[in-house]
Amino acid sequence: MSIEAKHKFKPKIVAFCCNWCSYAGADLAGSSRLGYPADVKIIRVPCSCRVNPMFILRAFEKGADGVILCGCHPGDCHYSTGNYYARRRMTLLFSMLDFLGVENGRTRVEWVSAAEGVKFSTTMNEFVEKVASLGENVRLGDLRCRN
Amino acid sequence: MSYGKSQAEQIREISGVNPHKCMKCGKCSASCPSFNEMDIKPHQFVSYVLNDDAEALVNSKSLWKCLSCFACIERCPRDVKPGKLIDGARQTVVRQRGADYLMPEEIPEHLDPKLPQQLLVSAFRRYRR
Amino acid sequence: MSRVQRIGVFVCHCGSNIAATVDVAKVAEMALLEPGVVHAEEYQYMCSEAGQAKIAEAVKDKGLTGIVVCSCSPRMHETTFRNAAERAGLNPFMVEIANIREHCSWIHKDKTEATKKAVILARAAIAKVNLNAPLKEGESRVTKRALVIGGGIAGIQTALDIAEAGYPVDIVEKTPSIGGRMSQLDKTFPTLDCSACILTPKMVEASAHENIRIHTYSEVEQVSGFVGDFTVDIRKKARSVNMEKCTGCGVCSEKCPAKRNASEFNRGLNNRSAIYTPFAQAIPNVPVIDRENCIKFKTGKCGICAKVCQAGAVDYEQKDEIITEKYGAIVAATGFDTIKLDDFDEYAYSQSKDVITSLELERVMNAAGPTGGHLERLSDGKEPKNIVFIQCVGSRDVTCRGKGYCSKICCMYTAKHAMLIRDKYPDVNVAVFYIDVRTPGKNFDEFYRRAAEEYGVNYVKGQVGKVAPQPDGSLLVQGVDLLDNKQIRTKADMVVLATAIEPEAGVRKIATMLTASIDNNNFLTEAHPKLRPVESPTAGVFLSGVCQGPKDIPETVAQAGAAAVKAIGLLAKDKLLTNPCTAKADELLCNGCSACENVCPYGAITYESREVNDHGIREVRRIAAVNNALCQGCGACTVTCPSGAMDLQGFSNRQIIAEVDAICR
Amino acid sequence: MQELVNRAAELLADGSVARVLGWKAGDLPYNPEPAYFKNAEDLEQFVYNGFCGANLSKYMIEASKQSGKTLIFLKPCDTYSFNQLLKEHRVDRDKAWIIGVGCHGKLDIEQIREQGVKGIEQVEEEGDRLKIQTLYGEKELSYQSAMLERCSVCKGKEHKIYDELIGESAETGSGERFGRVEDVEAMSPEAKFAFFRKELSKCIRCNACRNVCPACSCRKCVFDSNQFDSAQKANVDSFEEKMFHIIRAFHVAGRCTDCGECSRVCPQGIPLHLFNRKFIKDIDELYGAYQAGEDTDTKGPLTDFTFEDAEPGIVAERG
Repeated sequence: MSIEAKHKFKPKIVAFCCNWCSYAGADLAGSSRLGYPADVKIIRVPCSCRVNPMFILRAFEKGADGVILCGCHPGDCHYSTGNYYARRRMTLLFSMLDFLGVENGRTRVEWVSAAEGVKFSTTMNEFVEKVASLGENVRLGDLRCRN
Repeated sequence: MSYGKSQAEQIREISGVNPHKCMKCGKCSASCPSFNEMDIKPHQFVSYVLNDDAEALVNSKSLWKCLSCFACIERCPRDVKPGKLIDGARQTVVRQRGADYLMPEEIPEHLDPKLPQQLLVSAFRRYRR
Repeated sequence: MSRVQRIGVFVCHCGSNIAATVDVAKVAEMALLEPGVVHAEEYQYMCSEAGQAKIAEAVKDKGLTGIVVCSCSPRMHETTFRNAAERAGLNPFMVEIANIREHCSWIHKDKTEATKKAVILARAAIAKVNLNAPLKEGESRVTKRALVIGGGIAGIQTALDIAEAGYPVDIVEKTPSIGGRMSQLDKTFPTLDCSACILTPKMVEASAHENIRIHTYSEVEQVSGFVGDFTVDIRKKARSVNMEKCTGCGVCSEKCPAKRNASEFNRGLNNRSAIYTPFAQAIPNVPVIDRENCIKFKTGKCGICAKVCQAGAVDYEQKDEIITEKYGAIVAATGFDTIKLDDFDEYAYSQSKDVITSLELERVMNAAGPTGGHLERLSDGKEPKNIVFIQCVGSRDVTCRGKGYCSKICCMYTAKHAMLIRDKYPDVNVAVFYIDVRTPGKNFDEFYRRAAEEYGVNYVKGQVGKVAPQPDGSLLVQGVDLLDNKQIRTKADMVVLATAIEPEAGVRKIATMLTASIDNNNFLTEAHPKLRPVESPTAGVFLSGVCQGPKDIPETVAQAGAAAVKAIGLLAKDKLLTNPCTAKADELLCNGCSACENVCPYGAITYESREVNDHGIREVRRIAAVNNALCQGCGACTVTCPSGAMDLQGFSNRQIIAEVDAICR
Repeated sequence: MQELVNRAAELLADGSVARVLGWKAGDLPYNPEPAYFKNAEDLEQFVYNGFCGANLSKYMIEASKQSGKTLIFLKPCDTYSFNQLLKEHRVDRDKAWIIGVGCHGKLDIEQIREQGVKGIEQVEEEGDRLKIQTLYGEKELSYQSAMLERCSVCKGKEHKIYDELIGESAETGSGERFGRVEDVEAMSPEAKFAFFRKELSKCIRCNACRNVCPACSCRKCVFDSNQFDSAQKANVDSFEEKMFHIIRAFHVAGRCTDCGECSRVCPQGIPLHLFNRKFIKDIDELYGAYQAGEDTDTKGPLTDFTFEDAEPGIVAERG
């Protein structure tokens, strides 16, 4: 292992996945052996609409470098409408983070169905690469000088 | 006067019509009273604009055969309204000629008793602002 | 966190599926360092009987209160481990799974990395279990009776299937007879069998079935309750004829002097009397008095029907009656109507009697119809020589005049009409103007091609722009042949419009009563467009027939059966176990602002005034209440609640935050 | 002002209302404060002047629990807040007698100070001029130069809900509502971050913004409960410290009427309204113009959706 590889930045990534589509999509990625970096850790939620912006901010504050939310495709939500609410909430939250100067590559929403193992894996690979290129998340952890 | 936009794009912009919405039902051509006078038929307007072939359209006889009776606009089930496209095409031509909008005091000399009444009404509607 | 958990962690090798990439011993070792963990072990196959026995043993020996299994996806074995925990005397919801197979060992190659990740996933699950609380599946009882709203072929079929399975069913039909639209049809595609011949036996079967009660001339007035336990008020409109006494002899209708009332059944093409049975095979075969047009009701004088009725069944004093019934399941089968053509003046529908809708043509061609089945112009009774059919009248029309969707059945019935006319009247020329001919269905395209190829129906690709009635009584049709790029002006004697269909007018009111969702076109929405197509998102409400979307008869019957099966599946249960992972409002935190109510897709949240004791302050507050039988646990409400009063059991705010913290630690 | 006092006294006297919610003179000439008045005697303390920026609608939550009606004075912009509270079932319309008062824009003491005026003893409003007696003599300023920022982007002087109206208003809104938001949006991420870090670092967590905000009316704030492990526990947890303002802005998103009270009361002068306006701007642009408190029945943008809503990726796309 080269020195460079040893010191390569390993981002902490939290992925919220809805139980019905995206978590199953992640399972399919697993059973199809479609790899993605181990930096991604998945939290299972019933629906993308269960994800409170506070969870995302909490993750950043506790040291996450990127947070991704995956849910059923619009129109396919197990609960009919959950992801539509999530879509609005996340759009506004991400826009606010962008407004505060937090790099917008650290947040992402992707709709992944239970059949899209490939999409899950590519999405995670892309996202990890993006977040790794942005480096450690210092801004949300340091919005105030004081602690 | 093109501002880097193709003529077809200008037509789309002026008319506010999205030609992609056309489902090629032909209701416009079925409704058109000037169909037989036209070389390019109303339902074909859409594909000319879609294919960026505005030149053929503006040089067609049809451009000036349309009576602006609005039958196609009224009856189009997809909100495509070829009549608007033709009107947009006419305006690009008029603009290109540099002959800007007609001033109200210039209208009387253009009035020809043989002009169809509908055309006049439509012209006034269009140019009143 | 008042209670200290005693957590056991069980790490599965899954043969070599996990163990080859993850150092399972290390995961168990690291887990022991986590707060609350009192036991950790690894085993070859946790899901095996021996593995489950290990869990039971540890629960007993170590007094475990919570369990974390590090294994495959919870979608695979969560139920297995929950059941194992329950058998060992633990609450099944004290189990959490750390997915270290699909989400770890199977996708990572580096053992160090994979092990590190597995440890973190285990930590997250442990952190969550530390905050788990025992949950109990709720129970609600099931009333073993179904309600079917609508007595067309969809409703009849659903009712028959449910009744055959042994459950009582009530059909509520708003018109005087069951039968619906299908009873108005002449022949059915693609086999051309007579509609009445196949429908009437089903109507009779339904009316004779011991498990089926039919309420005709009745409407659903109010619905309350929830899955398994609906309470429904049904208004039985005054028929003015005693159902028990009437023998159905028909003398009353015959003698009734008020004969000039447009027949609903014949689409207004001919008249009926004020006391009438809609059609000969009506079920029940008991007339009703149309009070608006009855001379007795209008002027107080007449009473002829009562005089001629030998059975003494006519009862002018009868009043609307409201009955209240309990049901476990409700099936909406409210059907459709054709759209109004007021805005399509170019087809001259309002100007000429010879421009008719396809449904009107069904009546004209029917032997029991206004012309006795003889194809003739309604203006002068002459046999038409040239008939033009126009497709997509109001369908696929995104303007305010029409409907954006395809009505689906028109291509086929138009082919049917064209074929039948050409068959019976070979001299008649038939042209069909179409945009697309859509014939997906078994033997459908073959049928359409037969119309064109064997019966010589002239299919013209294009639309009709204008139909103009001529002084000579003919109709000038101006259309376009797009393939020829020619405008066509042709004379016709009759024009038939394939009018768009839309859900029956009252459906929005019914949807509101059922809290079933409905789309912009007034079609009832299915719970999932692919996987739950006959269920409404509202539990216990099922969809049958065109109320859910345009359908032909075979599709309707198939869906009716499917809806019946879903209803039977529900009725077969004595009790419903309700998902315990439901939302719960903290009454002391709730603002009563209704935000949660607004986003709940199930109408599970209502507000009530409740007295609370907020640290000594007693006051009545407006507080959210979640109906556990309706809540499906999506959590939309929890995020919309600004104060955090609304939380989701099993996925609480603190549980998820604990997972986040454990992962980011 | 006398007209308001007279009318209030009249309504108290005939028992139509049990109390009056208005402003009374503070200890300094420029800090009148919200107050209840129970009788004519109390009303001697009543003031209504350029410094009465305080939005009284939030007080109606508590007043709704009292017996009898409360007379509440609302400026045009305050009525939006009242409507929003009504929509959220927080206030009881039947318990309020609303007198819509005229408004010529409200004053900002900080703006006056910034113009070098110190030792203020008395402030007199004379048309579009302000005459200020100070320890160092008399000063004169234009009224407009001393106005609150929010008044320059006023939503209009129409009262959205009232029982009666007293007093004239003059339009003051000529400014660009989203001007400052756009300025920040145009900055580089680094500059944005530096800007907000500087501003937010001033925060002393006094909670004045939260306490004054009519939308922040939760019985118990999430920052005071343990629902999210977010309660202030002797500052051991920095979560809320850092995220307080973001979360607060998110909680009021779609409900904030842009009344500007947060910025008015902030003792540290943090432009808190920028967060709220950013959300309002996004909502307007993405989901169609929406003004919270405009009425009491339109669905709020975050409890509504359309099938065609923009994807969250739009944030990155628009740069």
